[in-house]
Amino acid sequence: MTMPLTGPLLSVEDLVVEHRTPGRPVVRAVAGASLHVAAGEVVGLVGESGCGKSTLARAVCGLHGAASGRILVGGHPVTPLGLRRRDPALTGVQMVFQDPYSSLNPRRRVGAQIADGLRAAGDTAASPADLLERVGLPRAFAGRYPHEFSGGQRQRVAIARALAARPSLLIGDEPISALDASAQAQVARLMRDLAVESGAGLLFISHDLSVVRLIADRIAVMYLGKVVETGPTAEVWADPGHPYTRALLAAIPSPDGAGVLPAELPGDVPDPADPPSGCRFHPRCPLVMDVCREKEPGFGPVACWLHEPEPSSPS
Amino acid sequence: MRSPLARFLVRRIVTALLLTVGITLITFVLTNLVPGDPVAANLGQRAVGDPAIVAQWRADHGLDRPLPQQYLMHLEGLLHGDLGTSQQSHRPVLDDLAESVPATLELAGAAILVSLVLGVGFGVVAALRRDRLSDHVLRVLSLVGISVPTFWLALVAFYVFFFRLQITPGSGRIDPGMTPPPQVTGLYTVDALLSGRWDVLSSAVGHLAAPALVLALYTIGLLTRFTRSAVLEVLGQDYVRAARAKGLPGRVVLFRYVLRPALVPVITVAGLAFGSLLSGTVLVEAVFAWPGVGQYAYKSATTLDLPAVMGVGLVVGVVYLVINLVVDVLYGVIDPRVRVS
Amino acid sequence: MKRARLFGRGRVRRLPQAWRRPLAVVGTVVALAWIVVALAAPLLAPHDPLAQELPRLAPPGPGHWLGTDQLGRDILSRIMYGARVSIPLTLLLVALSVVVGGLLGACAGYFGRWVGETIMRLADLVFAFPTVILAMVVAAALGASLGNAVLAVLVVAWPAYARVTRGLVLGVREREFVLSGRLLGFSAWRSLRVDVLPNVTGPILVLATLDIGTALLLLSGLSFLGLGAKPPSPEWGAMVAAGVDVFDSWWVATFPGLAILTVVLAFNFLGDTLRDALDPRTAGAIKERAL
Amino acid sequence: MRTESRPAALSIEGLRVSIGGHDVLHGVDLAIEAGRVHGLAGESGSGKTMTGLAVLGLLPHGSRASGRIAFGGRDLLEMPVRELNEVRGAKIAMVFQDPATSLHPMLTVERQLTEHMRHHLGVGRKEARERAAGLLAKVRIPGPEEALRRYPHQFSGGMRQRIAIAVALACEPEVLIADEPTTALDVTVQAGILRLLRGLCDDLGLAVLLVTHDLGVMSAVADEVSVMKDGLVVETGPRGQVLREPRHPYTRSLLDALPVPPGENSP
Amino acid sequence: ACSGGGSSSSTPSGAAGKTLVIDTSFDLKTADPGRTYEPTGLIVDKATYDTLLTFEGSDVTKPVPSLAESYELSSDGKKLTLKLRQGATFADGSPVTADDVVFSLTRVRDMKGTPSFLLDGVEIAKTDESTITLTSKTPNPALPYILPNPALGILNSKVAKENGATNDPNDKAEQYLNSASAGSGPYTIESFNVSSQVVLKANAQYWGAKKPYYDKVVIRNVESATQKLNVQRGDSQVALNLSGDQVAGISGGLQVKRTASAYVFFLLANQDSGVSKVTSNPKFVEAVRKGIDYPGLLELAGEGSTQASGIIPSMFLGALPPDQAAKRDVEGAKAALAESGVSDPTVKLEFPSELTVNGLSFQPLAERIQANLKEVGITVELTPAPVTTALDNYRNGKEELGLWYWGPDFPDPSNYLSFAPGKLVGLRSGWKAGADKDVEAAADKAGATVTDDDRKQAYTDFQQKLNATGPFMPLIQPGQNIVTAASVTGVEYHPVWTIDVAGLGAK
Ligand SMILES: Nc1ncnc2c1ncn2[C@@H]1O[C@H](COP(=O)(O)OP(=O)(O)OP(=O)(O)O)[C@@H](O)[C@H]1O
Ligand SMILES: Nc1ncnc2c1ncn2[C@@H]1O[C@H](COP(=O)(O)OP(=O)(O)OP(=O)(O)O)[C@@H](O)[C@H]1O
Ligand SMILES: [Mg+2]
Ligand SMILES: [Mg+2]
Repeated sequence: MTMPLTGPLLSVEDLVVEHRTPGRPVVRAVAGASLHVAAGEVVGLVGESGCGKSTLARAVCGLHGAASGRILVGGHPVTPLGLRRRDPALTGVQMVFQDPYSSLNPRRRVGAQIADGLRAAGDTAASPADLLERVGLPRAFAGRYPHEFSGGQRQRVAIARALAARPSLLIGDEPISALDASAQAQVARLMRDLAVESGAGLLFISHDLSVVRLIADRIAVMYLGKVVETGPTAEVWADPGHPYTRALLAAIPSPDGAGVLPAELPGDVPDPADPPSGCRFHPRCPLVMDVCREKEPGFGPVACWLHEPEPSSPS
Repeated sequence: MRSPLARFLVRRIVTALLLTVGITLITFVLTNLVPGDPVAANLGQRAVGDPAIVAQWRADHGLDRPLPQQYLMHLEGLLHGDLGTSQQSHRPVLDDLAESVPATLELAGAAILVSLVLGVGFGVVAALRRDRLSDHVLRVLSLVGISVPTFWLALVAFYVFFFRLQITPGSGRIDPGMTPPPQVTGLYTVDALLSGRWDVLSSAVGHLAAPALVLALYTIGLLTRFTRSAVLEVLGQDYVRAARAKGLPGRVVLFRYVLRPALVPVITVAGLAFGSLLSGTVLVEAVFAWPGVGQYAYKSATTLDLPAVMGVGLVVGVVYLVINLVVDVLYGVIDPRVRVS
Repeated sequence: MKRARLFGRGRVRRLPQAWRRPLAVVGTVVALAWIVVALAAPLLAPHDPLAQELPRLAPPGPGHWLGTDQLGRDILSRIMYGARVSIPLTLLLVALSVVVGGLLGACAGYFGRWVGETIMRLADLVFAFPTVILAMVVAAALGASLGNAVLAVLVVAWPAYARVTRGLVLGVREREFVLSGRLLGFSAWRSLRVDVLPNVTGPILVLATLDIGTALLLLSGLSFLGLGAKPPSPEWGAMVAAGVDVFDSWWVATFPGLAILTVVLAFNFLGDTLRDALDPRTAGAIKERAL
Repeated sequence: MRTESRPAALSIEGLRVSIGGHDVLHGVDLAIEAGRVHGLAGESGSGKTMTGLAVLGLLPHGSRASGRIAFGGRDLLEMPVRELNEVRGAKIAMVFQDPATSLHPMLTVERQLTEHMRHHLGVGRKEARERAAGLLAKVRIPGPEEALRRYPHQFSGGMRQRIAIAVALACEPEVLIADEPTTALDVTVQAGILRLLRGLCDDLGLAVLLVTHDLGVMSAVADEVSVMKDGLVVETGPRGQVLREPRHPYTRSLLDALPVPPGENSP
Repeated sequence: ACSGGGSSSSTPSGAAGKTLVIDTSFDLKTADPGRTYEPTGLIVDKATYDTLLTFEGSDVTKPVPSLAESYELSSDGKKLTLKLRQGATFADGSPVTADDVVFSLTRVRDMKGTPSFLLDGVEIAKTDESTITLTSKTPNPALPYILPNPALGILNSKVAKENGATNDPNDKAEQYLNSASAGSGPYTIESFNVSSQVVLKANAQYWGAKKPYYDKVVIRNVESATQKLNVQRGDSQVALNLSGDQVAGISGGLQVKRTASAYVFFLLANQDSGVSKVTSNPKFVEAVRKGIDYPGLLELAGEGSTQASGIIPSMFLGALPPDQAAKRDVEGAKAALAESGVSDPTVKLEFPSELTVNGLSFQPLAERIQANLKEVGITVELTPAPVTTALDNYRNGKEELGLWYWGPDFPDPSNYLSFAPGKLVGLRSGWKAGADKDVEAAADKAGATVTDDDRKQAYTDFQQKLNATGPFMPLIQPGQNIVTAASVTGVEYHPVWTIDVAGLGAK
């Protein structure tokens, strides 16, 4: 595995993020996850619902404080967003959210909202219409209100607004899952193309592995607050290392008309407030060993005792 | 092992107690803002002229101390169950309240009972007959209900029913000359029932009817509206559709599947409505000469009877606390998610 | 929840439908009529509302359609002039409540923490107290006058707005466009102003419309108790109170009461329809307010 | 390739539905056979759910339906509510999209499983309870006896959907309408539910109408596939044919939009 | 359905359990005679306590014996000797003794309660077991007229002392005396609530010749408007506070007793220039006096009311004849206003907002005065306030203009000397001692005269001077309208205790 000499654009090390609700046990939504995104690289983050993908993404943007661990963007530590303006050094991280209906302010024209992005980047040359054009929408749409757009179009506007801020890292938190099947692939491709074109990194979160496979250079699989496997998409797809990744891939039904039932993974994602001991996956793992029940595999790129690295090479 | 419900209740009680302290503080501050000197209000004309007596009176009532200390004294008294002595009636405020509070509770209780029965009933009917004539009629009527000025309605009702039609009895809680039933709860209807005094019971119910209905009109309107929208909301839920898909008869679906969840917001509103009933009593009690806490509050507030006003504040706080607890417990009874989890 | 929204939400497009509802039409017509009466009272009123020259306690009849009061003043004229007292004051009161409660609630919702806690606990305190009794004590403390009555009602009215606004702000605060704004470098204030507040005003205005009735009831209730309007102001609540003394002359109390009823009803009709039309979900937020 | 062997358990002919004066279905034709899974695909808003609801007479307030829904020789649309109630749950059952909302949050699982059983089958409390435990075991809920006493919120999403399926199966219906039963679930959980449905269909000879917008799911379990667009069925046929050689351009466009080209094999 | 519990059960003449229901707007603080001063309290105490002397019916010109058999006033007017009646007993059967009398009267004086002024400067002594002497330093010819005041009711001193009665302001007996009575009157207190109702029951062992007629008397706190409805429906038998307007429409089968009451409504204009530069101007006062439409006010007060020509009500010795009453003169008022040098004056008129006197509210009067003075060119701003707050300002002499009433503490003109400069009411209008020597002298003279004719002359003179230059404008004496069921007998209005419950019977 090679790493750019300059160091990764985004590096998340042993990140722990907790949700505290009064009267309830602390939910450790991200429990020591590590992740890297290089400039110009597209990383797909996949995992089951509730495994902590959104929480991780929000932490990277500073929308959530970290309980421990480190988040560096371009070498700059991410600080939680308070009442004051966001640190200008951090406006290089922008996010596109899941719900196209709440990702735009219904009371403002989309042009004005895109202009906010331009202002954040100090960009006086470009106009909102230019950005609309880049995401494939007519220039004239800048004067419209969000309710005049379809879901897919809104998501394009949201992307345009994020891009206007000239991000070095773009995060998409399931940006396509609320869209019609026909729009999903289009929007995903658009996001990838625009990010790569502008030299930014893209962290693309989805539970839809087929889309991730289509656009991601690298894939990171998350399970119950931890990244259990990372690797180049094709490699992971062809030869998933972690039993969870395997199960995940096998569960995708393919629309080939062959009538093959997907493979089932028994059980559900455990409660992050009360995770199992040892390897977090062991209660559902078909290949569980004794060591899995006791010790957590704290290594990568495949965090599984089956893939324990040779003790010689510390990275 | 403390269940989540118990923990929840403990938290609510603590909050409510803090609120009560807050209420006493507010009433204390407010009553001290009132222009006018309680000394003049409470001492005889001549005595006011005698500085020694005034000073003595002030000292007796702790009015010579700084305000914070007066407040602490007041709180300390509360802890010992001493609400002070009313400057107007010269009786312990507790005794005054013991007389007036049951009267108001009887009135407000009757009103809330009527409102719950009628309001929920109308609301359910309106929701089930949505967009039909009966729904429209009920909606308009419920709006009228919440729009009528209570004080005016009380007057009109009194004039029409008592004076013109002569179907309701006059002022007070029972017929004059009738001896109240032996005090157990202080609610004449209940006490009469307990002691088997049927004449008193019928008299008490008769006297209660008009003011309670006047008072209830607003809450009936309110509850009709909320029940209607709550039932409609529940009717739109998947689990109701699922229940209907199971082929259960409409009655079963309504009573087992719809009403229960619909009651959750209705209970909240009913709890709040009880508070508004207590407010309404101030206006209604005056017209019907009902010897309740509303009249007492009005009289105390206008005569600057500090201990009495603070006593009323406290009672009201406690009633609020109790209602909140009742509402919370009902939540737990209705919704297992509060109980278990 | 992968596909949360089944249908688009055409808030704006549904508004005109509101006007197709008869209740809204009745409400609007009556409210407008009252506003016209208030504005044109000097032209419409047959008599000087303060002149005490007519026969006393004359029943409704030609000459004075709604009769005269104890002092020989024309009740119809007084009611018309009363609209100039009650309606603007009520509107002012509601506006003040919206501003005070809305701002406090927005701060509580957006900034959370101790600011919010303090504000909301204060609101709880006021909520724990029956409105009329609290308003009564406040009015008694400040002295009887309409201005003070408005203040007294304001004291009891703002928490409802604070609560609702806070609830709405809490909801909107987590909406993704607000977060996007923050990510683009909006300060908290700008975010509140640009992204949050405009998106909570709709429901709050609906609540305010619904609240006009309640506010008028409360204000006139205070006047009825003698804690509001000063004589000889033709305030409706005070007029009802004057009718108490002369029970037999039913017209003295009846007509001002009907005036209150119609105004309150008109605004309730309006508010009800607006609420249905704008967003059925705010019903939940509004239920916080009883009386 | 269509086999005309068995008679349709349920057939929908020319179903039209309008809601509030707005037409949403313009004449839907569908036939569902016993022992087979009939997949109904189509984009959002095409009327899949409305078709399913129309069968049970559960259309939203203000709807009108016309056409014919034949079941056991009778037209369900013509049936009075009382008789329709005898069909609902007993002969035709339905599973909804979101298990989090389709189970009543305030009633125990036992209650929800046995109430209609006792109503339709006239069995006693005890027997109903035993049957319920058996059903839960059948849909593979661990500790069925104990699970009966719990409330829906104490189960995970996948388990809730299994319970919802158990509820639907309680009276041994002939037809099961499943409206996107897996959309709210994760893929790994979805696989289990699909297997369960397929098994039930094969073992009990149930006729299943499976509504979904996921062509992968369709391909995995459906025997027949119908594709809807704008309130009309545009194409019907055996799974292999519709997914591999679609006749209607709309079906083709659906397939083209998929991120992974059809035919390409998973690892 | 709810009509069953109606009012039928309280027929007054039913054979068993005769109950009388009296409706009145409560002005009640206590039933302790030593503290009582309010009208409702006086009704209660009149029925439950006997006094040394009393009045017969409504005749207040001659005190008659009660617990005292006879009385004698020394010729210098300083010493009153009373002979106690033998055989009078308290409700518990114990005899009324001279010690009880001394204790009761001393208690009133020294406890400094509201009525203590009645005995200011009076020495109370027992000469023997049946003789009491009351000695004053200055001539006190009013004393026999004061003694009938129910506040001077005689307590059973033993019972009272057992319950905390003392002879100083630390007295603690009030609470007890509010729950039970310790007097010798025809009725005893069964229950007592200052805000809702008082129930009296007959004293079966009453010593007097005239036994109580009713077994039970319920005195309820009812707004005057409601009183009318109640009495018309037969829900009550006596309504005490109906205004003239309310009585006007009264119908069928009821008796109406109309008399002018002894209450005098008056307007005061503050003479303290620190309080108001305007009202302390004598010409301004004149303008107000001339500007008021007295018949117009009378109209509001309704039938039975009369214009007050002076501060002393018409039924008392020394009252001014009606022809000396002030008259309206708008031109004169305007002229006076012009002379006063204040232009477009605006003054505040304070009055108690919720108080009614015999069903008459202050507000319509104030509104009419406001309208009257507007014609003169004086802008009056009305500032109603709850009694307590208003009283506070009034008693402290802080009101610019005040609308108040005076009810006699005892039916003697000397009570009205309080209106002189430097005296109780005089001070309330900022009229300090020495502000008007002339009036002061007239007052002093009136206070010191003893014989009736001289007193009449002196009080007339005092009032004429007061009307000419004083800050008070007597307005009206509202009617006292007592409405009763046809069956009730013995209804008499009394200026001090309104009505003697024990005097009521039934046909
Ligand atoms: N505000 C919150 N308070 C408490 N717990 C939370 C909060 N937000 C998320 N969680 C919990 O944290 C865990 C991770 O949530 P997160 O939203 O990050 O998951 P996710 O992977 O994004 O899931 P999905 O695919 O459903 O979006 C879940 O168990 C969730 O219940
Ligand atoms: N309650 C309703 N009131 C009015 N129109 C409705 C209602 N429910 C559905 N519709 C309309 O009916 C049409 C068909 O909706 P339906 O829910 O059947 O679509 P669907 O194919 O199930 O879509 P999805 O895949 O989103 O579930 C849509 O145009 C929708 O807008
Ligand atoms: Mg997420
Ligand atoms: Mg659907």
